[in-house]
Amino acid sequence: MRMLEVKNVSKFFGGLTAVNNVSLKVQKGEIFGLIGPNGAGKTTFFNMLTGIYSPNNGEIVLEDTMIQKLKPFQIARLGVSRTFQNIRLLGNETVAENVKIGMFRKTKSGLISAIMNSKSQQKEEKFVEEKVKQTLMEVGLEKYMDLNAGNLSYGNQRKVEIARALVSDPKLILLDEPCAGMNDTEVEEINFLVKRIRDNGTTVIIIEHNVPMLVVLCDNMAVLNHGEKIADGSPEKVTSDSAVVNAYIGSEEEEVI
Amino acid sequence: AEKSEGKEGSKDSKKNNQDAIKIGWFGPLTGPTSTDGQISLNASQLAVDQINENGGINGQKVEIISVDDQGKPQEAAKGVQKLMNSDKVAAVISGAYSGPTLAAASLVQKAGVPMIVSYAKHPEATKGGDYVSRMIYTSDVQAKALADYAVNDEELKTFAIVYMNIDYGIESQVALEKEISELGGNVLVSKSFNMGDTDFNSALSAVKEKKPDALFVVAYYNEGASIVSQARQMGLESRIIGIDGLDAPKYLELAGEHAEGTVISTSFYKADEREIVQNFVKAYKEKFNTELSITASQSYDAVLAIKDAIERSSTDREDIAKAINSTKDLEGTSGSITIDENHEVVKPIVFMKVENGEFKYLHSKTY
Amino acid sequence: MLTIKNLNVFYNQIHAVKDLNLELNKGEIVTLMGSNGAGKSSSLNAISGLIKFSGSILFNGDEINKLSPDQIVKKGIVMVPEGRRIFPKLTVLENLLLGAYTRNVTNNIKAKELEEIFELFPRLEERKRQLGGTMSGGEQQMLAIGRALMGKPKVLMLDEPSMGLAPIVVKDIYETIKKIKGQGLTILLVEQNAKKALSVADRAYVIENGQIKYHDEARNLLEQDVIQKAYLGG
Amino acid sequence: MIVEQLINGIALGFVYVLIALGLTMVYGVLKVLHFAHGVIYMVGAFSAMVGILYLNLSFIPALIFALVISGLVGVGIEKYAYRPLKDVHPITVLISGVGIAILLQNLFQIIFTSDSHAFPKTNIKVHSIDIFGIASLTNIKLYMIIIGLIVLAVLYLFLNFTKMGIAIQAVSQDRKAAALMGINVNRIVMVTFLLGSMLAALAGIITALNYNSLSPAMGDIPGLKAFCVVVLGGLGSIPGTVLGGLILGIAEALSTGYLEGMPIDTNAIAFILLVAILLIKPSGLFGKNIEKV
Amino acid sequence: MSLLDFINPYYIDILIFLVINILLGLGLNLTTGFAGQVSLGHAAFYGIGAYTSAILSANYGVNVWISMLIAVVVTFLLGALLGLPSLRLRDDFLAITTLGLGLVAHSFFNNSQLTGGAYGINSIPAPLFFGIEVENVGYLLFVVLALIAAIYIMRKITRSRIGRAWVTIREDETVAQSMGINTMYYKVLAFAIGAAFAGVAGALFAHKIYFVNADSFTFTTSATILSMIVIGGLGSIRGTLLGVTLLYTIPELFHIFDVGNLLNLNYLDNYKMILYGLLMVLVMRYSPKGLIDIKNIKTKKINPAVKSGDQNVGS
Ligand SMILES: Nc1ncnc2c1ncn2[C@@H]1O[C@H](COP(=O)(O)OP(=O)(O)OP(=O)(O)O)[C@@H](O)[C@H]1O
Ligand SMILES: Nc1ncnc2c1ncn2[C@@H]1O[C@H](COP(=O)(O)OP(=O)(O)OP(=O)(O)O)[C@@H](O)[C@H]1O
Ligand SMILES: [Mg+2]
Ligand SMILES: [Mg+2]
Repeated sequence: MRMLEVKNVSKFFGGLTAVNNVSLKVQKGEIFGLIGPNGAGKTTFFNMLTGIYSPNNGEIVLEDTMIQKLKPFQIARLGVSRTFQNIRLLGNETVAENVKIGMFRKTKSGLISAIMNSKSQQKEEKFVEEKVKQTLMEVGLEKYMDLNAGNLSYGNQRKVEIARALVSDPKLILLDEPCAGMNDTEVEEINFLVKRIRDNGTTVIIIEHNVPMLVVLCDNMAVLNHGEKIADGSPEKVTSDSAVVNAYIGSEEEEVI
Repeated sequence: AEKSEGKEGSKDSKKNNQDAIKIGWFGPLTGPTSTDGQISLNASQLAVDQINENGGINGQKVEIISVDDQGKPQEAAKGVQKLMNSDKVAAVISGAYSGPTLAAASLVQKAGVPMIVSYAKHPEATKGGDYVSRMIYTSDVQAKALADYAVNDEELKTFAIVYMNIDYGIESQVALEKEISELGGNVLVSKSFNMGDTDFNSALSAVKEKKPDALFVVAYYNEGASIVSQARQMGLESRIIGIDGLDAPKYLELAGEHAEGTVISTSFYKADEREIVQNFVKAYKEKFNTELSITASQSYDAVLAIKDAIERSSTDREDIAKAINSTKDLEGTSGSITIDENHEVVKPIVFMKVENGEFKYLHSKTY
Repeated sequence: MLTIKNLNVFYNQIHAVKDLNLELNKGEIVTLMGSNGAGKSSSLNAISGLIKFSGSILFNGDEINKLSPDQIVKKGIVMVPEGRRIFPKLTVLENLLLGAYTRNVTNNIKAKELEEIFELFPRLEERKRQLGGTMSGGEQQMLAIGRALMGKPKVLMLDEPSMGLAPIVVKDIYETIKKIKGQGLTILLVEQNAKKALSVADRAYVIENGQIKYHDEARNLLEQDVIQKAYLGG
Repeated sequence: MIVEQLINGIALGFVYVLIALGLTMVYGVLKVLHFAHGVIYMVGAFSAMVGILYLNLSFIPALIFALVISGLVGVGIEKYAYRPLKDVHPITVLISGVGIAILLQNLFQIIFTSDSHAFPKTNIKVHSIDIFGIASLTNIKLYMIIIGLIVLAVLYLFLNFTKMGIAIQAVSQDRKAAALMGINVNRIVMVTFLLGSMLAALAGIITALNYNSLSPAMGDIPGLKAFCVVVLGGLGSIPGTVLGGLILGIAEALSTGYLEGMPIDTNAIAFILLVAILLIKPSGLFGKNIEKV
Repeated sequence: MSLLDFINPYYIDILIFLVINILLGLGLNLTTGFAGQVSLGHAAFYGIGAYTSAILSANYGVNVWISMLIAVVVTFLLGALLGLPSLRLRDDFLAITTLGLGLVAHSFFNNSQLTGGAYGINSIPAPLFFGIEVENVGYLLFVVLALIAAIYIMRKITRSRIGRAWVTIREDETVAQSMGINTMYYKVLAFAIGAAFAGVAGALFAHKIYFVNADSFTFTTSATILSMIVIGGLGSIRGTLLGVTLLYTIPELFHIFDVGNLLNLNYLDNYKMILYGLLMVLVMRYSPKGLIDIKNIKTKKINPAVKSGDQNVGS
């Protein structure tokens, strides 16, 4: 079953082609890996999926909805959430407040009910608090709930980001280098978390430079290079592709250690 | 003892004279227009000091209580409340521009406290009741005088007007256009500017192109001096005729040689040989060591009018108001002062011309 | 060469580095490892004079605690900061020349030094007129290292040079680090990627919650169980 | 008349350019909207007056004296009102600047009263120059344009071909990295304030000389317009600032010269223009706003 | 001073203008402090509110209560309209653009026929309550009621989901969008509500002072209000109450106690302004988050979890 289908999508910045005519398909319930050298266009690709950039041409279909012309908040409301390559938390707000923001798309109270402090608004707030607590427990951050997010370590901040994306039970979650700057043990934890997210029924697309990790984790992968897709398919197939090895992985993987 | 008290001014007279007659004053003491405010206050203070030296009003001392309106209506409103209610003044003098004066006017009318507007010209100021009257002629009267002078006396035909974009400026510009065309003259171009502007080249280029016989400068001295200087520098040779806003020593200082030949209308001139004027000029110079201007004369006369009114009635506010409204032929520094049924002043308008860096008296006439 | 004694760093209420002691000998590569937020960058920033700290830092026996960042650079301690921080609107060449900002040398010498850098990173020569901000992540990292080398440092500090880079680029960078070491520089390397770091380092310090937990020869640490578990994923 | 109005506009534009250049440079290194800049313009004019009137200097030494004083005032403002504010919301710095502006302006009002003063007599005689009979302008206006061009050329050379200039650029782009290159950031910021303040003072002196008038409030409107110019050009962009200043000067001259009966006045033209341009180009004429996500 | 002095209309006036300023400050704090949309042109909305109610009641004879209501609606709508640039512009660009809009509005007030140009609007009626003019103490009661309502509404909104959306937009717009927040809607809403507060303040001002002209709605007004709320503390209702009250009252005390005459100062008001400027610089320096944060200068809150160093789950 198709979760996402991208057809011939391109993005130009001035004279620069960041993403060039890329097509790919992601199935429901899979973990899909996206790799490629620096500047290959991976993050740009995510930005198009989430509406932050609109593609210069091509189509993006989420389940049955064309989303390439939608605004970011509209796409988010369709159930797509994401994390950012450079952590973007509200540093002066508590961890709980940060995660609450993730629930925004699931709530509705407007100006009038805010002023009236209506029943429905109170109920909604309660629901949000519970959901936030539950999600923080899932990522193991419940004890930091009331700390300012900016005071957490880098790794924990990444987890708050993931929690924020996760809290609203998205259909599709996009993770942009969730393991950057983490050591191998921390990587393992994220690994485990991603699997659990998938097992709860959310489709995952993940960008990472940690190839060994992705090989184990992903059901399918695609490789971008200079904005073009140069390979896709199963992890084994992709990582043994000679173009991929030349452009990205390098040939003598074992030598360094 | 009396004498030293007078010299000290109001600073500590408050303690000494519990039953002094209090006159409130408000005007700008800070902000860009504070020079006018300061001059106005000085002159009013001087008048009060002189009155006290000569035994007060009906034997009672007089005291000025001042508040700064910063040139803002809101501050004037608060200030006048303070004067009326905390200080319980018998009458108020506006040493302020139009905005603050108007804000204060509606309050004094409501509270029934007499007020004399010393130099603000907003037409509405005196219209809300019987408590506000004005020491300065209105823009309409001045425009009539200026048009008469230019078209009838000097036989000039074509004109340009550069006017400041405030009520006084607009009022004057509209009245000038009307009066001039009624007398058969022709206003070729009118350009407005904002208070605080320094560059008038664009407006003056437009004037120069039309080559008018005379340029009316409807401005206060700061901008007026710049306008006249820039006009001359760019080679505009028309006659320059100005309103009373130019009547200040600063105008001569700022415009320098370019001021030569400017004709202005005003209500006061220093060289007037009447004793009251000469006394005033001398005392002002002694006390404050600065040059005085029309603003000073207006504010001085405002105090005189209040004194005159109290002498003719009582210290009751309503009585004073009535008495002010019936002022007739009171001798002030700006001539013989009468207040008409519209609470406006009737007094002669003076024409002066700048010659050798000084204002020279031409003639005067009552309109 | 560089001796750090009882280094403490506070960010308001956060005690980020606690009584850190560290020693750097001439010509060696020392790596400072530790998980996220352990205090690695804070330590380097303190040495560079970028942040306030307490404790003492000796360089060739002289105290440099009180010096400002520019004075420390003049002493010969240069850092390649986390996230590269090249000047995005200056060209590659201008970026490199800024590396030599503190040194009063003739243009001829500078040109010669540039040649050396270009030998190390041929890619930079190809792109020398390009604006720094338009380079890819890996290229920017090369530029950052090249720029630091233009300062002719005696001690080079590298903060996570491999972060967010493609594996192939990481390899390149580590090749370079080895080459630089060959030229006799003293290097303090901060890395998350413990395997990589230990593969080039002579000695290693492991920092946890702002404190040094272990300190040993690199090859010894590689084998230790605790290290394996905490940093090498098993 | 159109030629004359264009020249009026260009001369006026160069005054805006001079004030705005300093503002742009300061924005570059500190990323703050320096609200006390307009006051420096005023300080410059008054210092020149004091130099001539009370120190009996002739014009050029008085000019230099004024530039030095204003430069120092600028440096002082940075040191005491801006530098202590690190890692705070930019609006905090802005308010501090507003505070300094209020303080200095009132100080000058106490010393010099709020009135206008004539600029002291100098041996520079104002006269008008005829250009082929199609326009005329005063010699000072011509100087204004020439000085503007010279300043621009010098500034361009300084920023692009001197070590200090490149260092200023480096600090504008990344303070921390600049420090790591061995650049003494505080000193660079200081130099920038010094230069920027001198430019503003120069504009103030030329204006006071040309219009033979100076007052403590003289910097208010030009200061605000300089902000407009800086933003119009794309904050921190020098070519943008130059273009923005000239556009503004010309727009004002033409609107005063040709428009009648508008429901707004000349001073508002600047901002109408600003809003219009920003709505088309949200980061100003020369601004780049690449937000990398 | 006797008790009677305190119901002196002068003191009542001081309080009324204080409350009006607080209302202004609250509105700006909502737009700038809570939603992060820096506005240097708040006086425009103050003016629009004042002129709308003034023109309707003085020139068209509309009942004052109704004209005030209309003024609030008009400022709300114009606030939304003038907030539109915030959709395209950020931070400093927005700050200067709003500064510009403020000056354009001032220029409009001062030149347009509609607003009486430089003459302003005169003879604005006071509101009537069962046929009696609401003045002095009555008016004070009325403005205080308006203030209480405003504070209540502001608290409720800022603590709701809308407040959360604003904070997110303030801190990171991209994140806000990605979390499903319609940033356009909420930014415009922040401007509109902030403007409506200013509209209330403006209308109250007009019917208090009976005369409006452009002088009351200058850049200085905007800058002063902004200073007051920043000095009080952005994003804090109590901060606004504190900041406005303090900065408003200090100069007033100079007048009440006639300091100028006591100290024999000629330029008293300049000294007052110097003090004011100095205060701004010092507060920003020693308590950059405003006076409301002043307790944090000495006693930094110590967070036990952090202090114990137990912060790395990973290790
Ligand atoms: N807003 C933008 N404006 C101009 N160029 C951009 C913009 N965003 C991205 N680019 C350029 O597009 C190209 C692709 O960038 P992108 O961030 O998508 O790479 P990436 O694959 O995520 O790389 P990395 O692994 O380093 O994160 C790069 O050359 C980048 O500089
Ligand atoms: N500017 C700052 N303000 C407040 N806390 C900070 C700041 N910088 C760092 N910290 C905190 O100090 C601690 C150490 O941070 P540091 O950046 O030195 O860690 P690190 O070892 O370099 O981590 P990483 O591997 O993630 O780069 C962390 O808890 C971090 O949250
Ligand atoms: Mg990326
Ligand atoms: Mg680090």
